[in-house]
Amino acid sequence: MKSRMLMMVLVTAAVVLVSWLLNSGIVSLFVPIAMYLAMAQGWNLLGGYGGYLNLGMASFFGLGAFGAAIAAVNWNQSLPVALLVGAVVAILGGLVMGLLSLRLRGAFFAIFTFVSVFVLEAIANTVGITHGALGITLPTFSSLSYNTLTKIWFDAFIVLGLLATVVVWLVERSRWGSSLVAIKEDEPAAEVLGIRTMRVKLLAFLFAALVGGLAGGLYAYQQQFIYPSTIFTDTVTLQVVLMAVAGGGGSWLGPVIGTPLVMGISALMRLIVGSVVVFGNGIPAQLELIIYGLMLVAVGMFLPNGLVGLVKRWRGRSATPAATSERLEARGA
Amino acid sequence: MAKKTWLRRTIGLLATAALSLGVAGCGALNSTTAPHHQAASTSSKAPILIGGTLSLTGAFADPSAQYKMVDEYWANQINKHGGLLGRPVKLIILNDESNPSTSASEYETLINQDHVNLLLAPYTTYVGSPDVPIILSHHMLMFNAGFVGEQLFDQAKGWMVSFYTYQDIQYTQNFFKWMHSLPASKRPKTIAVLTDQNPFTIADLQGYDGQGGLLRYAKQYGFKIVLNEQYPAGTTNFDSLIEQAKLKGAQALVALTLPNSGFLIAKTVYQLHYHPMVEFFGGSEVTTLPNWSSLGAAANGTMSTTVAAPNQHFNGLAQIVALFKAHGVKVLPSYAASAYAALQVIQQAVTATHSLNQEVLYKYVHSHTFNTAVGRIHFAPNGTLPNTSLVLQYLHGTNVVVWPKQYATGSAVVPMP
Amino acid sequence: MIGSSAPISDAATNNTRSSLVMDKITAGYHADQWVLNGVSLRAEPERVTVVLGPNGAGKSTVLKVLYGLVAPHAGSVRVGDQDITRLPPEARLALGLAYLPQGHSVFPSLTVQENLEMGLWIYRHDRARREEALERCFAEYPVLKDLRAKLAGSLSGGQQRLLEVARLMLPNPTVLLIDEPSVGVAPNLVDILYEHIVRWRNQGKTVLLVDQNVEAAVSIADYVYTLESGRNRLDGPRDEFEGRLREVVGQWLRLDVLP
Amino acid sequence: MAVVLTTVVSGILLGLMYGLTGMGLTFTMGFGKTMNVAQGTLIILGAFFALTFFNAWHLNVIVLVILVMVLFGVLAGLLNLSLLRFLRDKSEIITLLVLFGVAEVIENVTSWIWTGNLQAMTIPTLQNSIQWGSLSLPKTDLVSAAIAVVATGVLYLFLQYTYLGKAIRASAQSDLYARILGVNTSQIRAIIFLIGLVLAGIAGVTVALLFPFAPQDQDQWLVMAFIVVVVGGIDNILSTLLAGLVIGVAQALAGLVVPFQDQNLILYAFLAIALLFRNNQLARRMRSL
Repeated sequence: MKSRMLMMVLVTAAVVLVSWLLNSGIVSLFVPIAMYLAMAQGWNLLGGYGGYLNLGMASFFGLGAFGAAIAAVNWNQSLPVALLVGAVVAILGGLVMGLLSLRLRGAFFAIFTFVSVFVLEAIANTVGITHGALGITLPTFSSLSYNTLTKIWFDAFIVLGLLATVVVWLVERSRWGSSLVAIKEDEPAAEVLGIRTMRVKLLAFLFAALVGGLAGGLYAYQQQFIYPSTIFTDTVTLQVVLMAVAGGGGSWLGPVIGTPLVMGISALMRLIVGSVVVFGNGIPAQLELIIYGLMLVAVGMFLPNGLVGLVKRWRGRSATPAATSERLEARGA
Repeated sequence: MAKKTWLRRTIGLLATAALSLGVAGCGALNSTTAPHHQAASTSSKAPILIGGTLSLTGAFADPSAQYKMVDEYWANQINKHGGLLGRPVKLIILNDESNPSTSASEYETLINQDHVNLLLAPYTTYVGSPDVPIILSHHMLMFNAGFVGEQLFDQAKGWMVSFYTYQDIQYTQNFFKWMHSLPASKRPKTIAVLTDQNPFTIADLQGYDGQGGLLRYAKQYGFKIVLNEQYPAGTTNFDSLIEQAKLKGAQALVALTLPNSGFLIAKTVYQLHYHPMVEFFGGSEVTTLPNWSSLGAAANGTMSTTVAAPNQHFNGLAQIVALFKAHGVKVLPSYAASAYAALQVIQQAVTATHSLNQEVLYKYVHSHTFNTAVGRIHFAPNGTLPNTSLVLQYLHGTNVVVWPKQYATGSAVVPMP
Repeated sequence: MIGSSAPISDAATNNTRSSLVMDKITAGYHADQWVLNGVSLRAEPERVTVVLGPNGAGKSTVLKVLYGLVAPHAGSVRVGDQDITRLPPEARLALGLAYLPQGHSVFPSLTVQENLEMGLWIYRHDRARREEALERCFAEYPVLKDLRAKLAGSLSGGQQRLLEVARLMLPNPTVLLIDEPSVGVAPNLVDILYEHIVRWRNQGKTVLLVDQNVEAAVSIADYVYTLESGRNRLDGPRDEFEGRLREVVGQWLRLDVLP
Repeated sequence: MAVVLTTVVSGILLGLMYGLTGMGLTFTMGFGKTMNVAQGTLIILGAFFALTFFNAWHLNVIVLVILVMVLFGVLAGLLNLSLLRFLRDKSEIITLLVLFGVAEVIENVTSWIWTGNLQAMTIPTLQNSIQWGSLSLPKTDLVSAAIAVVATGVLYLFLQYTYLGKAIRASAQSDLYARILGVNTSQIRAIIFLIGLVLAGIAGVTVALLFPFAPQDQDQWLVMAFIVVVVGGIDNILSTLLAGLVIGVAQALAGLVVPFQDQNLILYAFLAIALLFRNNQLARRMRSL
């Protein structure tokens, strides 16, 4: 166990180191990948392992962003304190949302979390503390060059992403992880087995809130200017879900594969569409998003367990429901 | 777990990470390496690269498509006549998907990978604002025909020059001047203001200090605000607001809107038989939108602003009007003239200085006057232009310029028909 | 002596018209763990055939395969001379099969009348037949006629059971597949059903009953099959089981249900 | 007083239309156990169909509705053949992911064909209002409310009194028990999906009648449909219509009582309350989803 943790630290250190050797222009391309890796991993516990379709990642992201921005601007706090405030706000939001919604099953949980994004947008647009629809401009770090800042943001996001990955990896091997899987397979049965389902789900939901909140806080600093409708937007949520599911929800490796893959493909498509356009009567730009949509469809139809599932199938390893419940019983859950 | 598995797993992880980074990296680089090589070559035939992003998909797809049309028209014209400095011009317009962070990362690509020579701005403040620190850090001049925002221009310290003849805060300035110029008997005294909850329209209402924008102009020109309400984006029912405006006896209705609520407000005003003397839309130039006419009678008499109207005989304006006519767009959109003006200034500055050096161009554009499709322009130190917006009234399917007087093509119908 | 899962001989009866045969059926969800592994059995008219087995032996899956709710991986199902292995439930209904699932299968927010009409879904295009069947039903169960405008969910347990039985018999089936009548149902309601089963047998129908209530089921059985882990174990006529019921069942099935 | 009256009446008329936007979703969720997140884009697509037919042939509203219904029927058939058949045994998350993909495709095909421009459909004969005392009743609002009421009524009668309608209700309560009685439930699901889509199309016509619209507006209508479904529940289409009406009136009145900008908050607060009250009922119902 220790050696693996060491390995994770080494990998993180290596990635951080590499980022300082590269051109900041290239690093800037990876900033969103690192951010979404963290978010997808945050989503993964409840969404991937627990099978609860959380469509509210943008809510946590936005609470974190506005929490940090308010702390930084209204209360003149330093960056670490602001990030902490953002995380706390996101967790409190997660607690309220979780207590309200985690008793709902299936589609209604999804609807609740989906609508929460719009509710928070409406609140942020209206209350004074967020400066309403006018948005908040965060303090700049004028002593640092833009290039240096780009690398710092990348490193911050990637460290967050890798930490989240480690947590998910640990949870996967814990009783908490097995309980989540049991909930996904058969929640009433899990209850009968004595799993305190509400607590298990709530903790996973709060993990999503924590990671989403931290990512949002960092994003606010990175963007410098945020306002409600840029932050509370369902595209953030959908990206997160796609990345996690395409890679393989319910596996710590899923988001690690899915995030760069999805972001890479969409960057590629943007450039293809963009460059073809230059030669005259280009292909319509909508094609790019049509392909994106078809990708969602294809993943759902052919890769229901993501790329990780595909690889597992090749190796002939299949996690059958029986296997999981056996594991659960063996643990005496 | 056996050590072997552990090792294999870790290697697997690293390989996957490397592979996926590779996929993303190549994706980002592949299609842009070609122009890069061309730019690096010393051949005098190497094209001048002009880059920028536009929202080819998403919420701002349509205006963006028309920007692109102007850009491509200009590039074709230039290339037909021997290019710029004897070199062909090549446009690299990337799709930012109406998404600010996508736009930001693409400006990085344009500057770092494509090594573009000149930069155009994306469409709208929402998408463009995160690009400002990027161009500033690279000391690249941004020719901005795409968005406004007094604060952003201050932040850019002159590295961004505007081709809009008014900024967000000034949206309603000339409208109030025009109202003030009306004879007392025809002048509304009370106004109702409806404002979309969007940073841009809020700035339009109250500036950045809470007292600027419309609030200041109304006070300055002596109009009384009897109703001042904000509404959330996506509002579907304006009936109660319009009824209140009626009830409070507002003689003028000023709506600071984005296009969609602008349509709905105009429709509601008509349906609820509210007859203000003046119905003005500030915040987006709704009356120059392609489908404003589809509102039928509800559109008649509504007012808005624009940067240039065909009758102004500005340099190149007629060509742009003809271009849009050829594409079946009858009313010239505001941004088309701005888009063309940006390219005209590029052309004039590059030709005059014989240089693509950003510092040289910076000095030149800030010290000269340019003859463009939005008029003879001279930039303020922060890169903005003095407010020379035109006030329009939409009458029987056409936009009549009613202010300022020297460009007026007709007189306003007050009270509105 | 009790036979052991011998192949079923056609000589057993001349009446093959409505006999139901399951031949070496393999079925389930995962290739490595089939629920049924080559199960064969046969149910004859004028007999109650009972399938017994411990939990997870695959008893209910037998009925689902027979009725077309689970597609078998291998093997065949025949009714009379006709191979029905691949037919959907609708077609099996038309051939005279009917299935009574476990628990309460009425549609609670449909009225009694509507519930009965659903029982005649396969005759939805044959109005005359439907009316005739309903009339017959109301004649047999006048209480349902009085209740017909009520929501099924508002009926008492006994009335609901009656409704289920009436609905089951509406298309006039010849082969009845009955799944765990004693699971999750009050004992008096189970008795109602057992009475019906005996009556149907006497009317010449083929009854295949899957049950956990071993004692009660065997008491009305004519022939008994036992399953264990998805395979046939022992089978034989009721007489041969009756005397040694406790011993046999206790030993083979390791069940705790017997006193 | 006149303000209150106008507000309430316009709330009622718009509210009926809101109910209609949620109807398709109620139907696919309540009866088909599928949360159709493409509802918003389908509504917008319906609006574009209506606009196109109107601009081409100046048809009257009834003909528009019928044409859109036919086209949406065909669309539902195609979607069912190509995708939905294969989704029956997939998990909820996967179904949603696929439907989000479908929504993305439809939205962008719409924007490709009709551009991202804001559109408005103005039918000259419906442009003005009927004046009734101090009350102005916009004809478009009246017509769309009537469409909502008629569509709901027809659907209600269909479900209540036809054999197919009864089978739909029966399979909504238990897919298995309906199958046991010989109902081909995968056909029933296809029909449910078709009806849900056709309802989205009809809602689209009312959107075109009442509002300016663009392909990217779909979110707004998806959220509205969700709210209507949560408030109205998924058991009964009449309560869906009622929920829309209540939401319409609440939203309109909220604009008078609180600052107008807070009206959405009132709406959401309302939603939260509805959710708390319905929590148990929904939880129970959704267990079977």
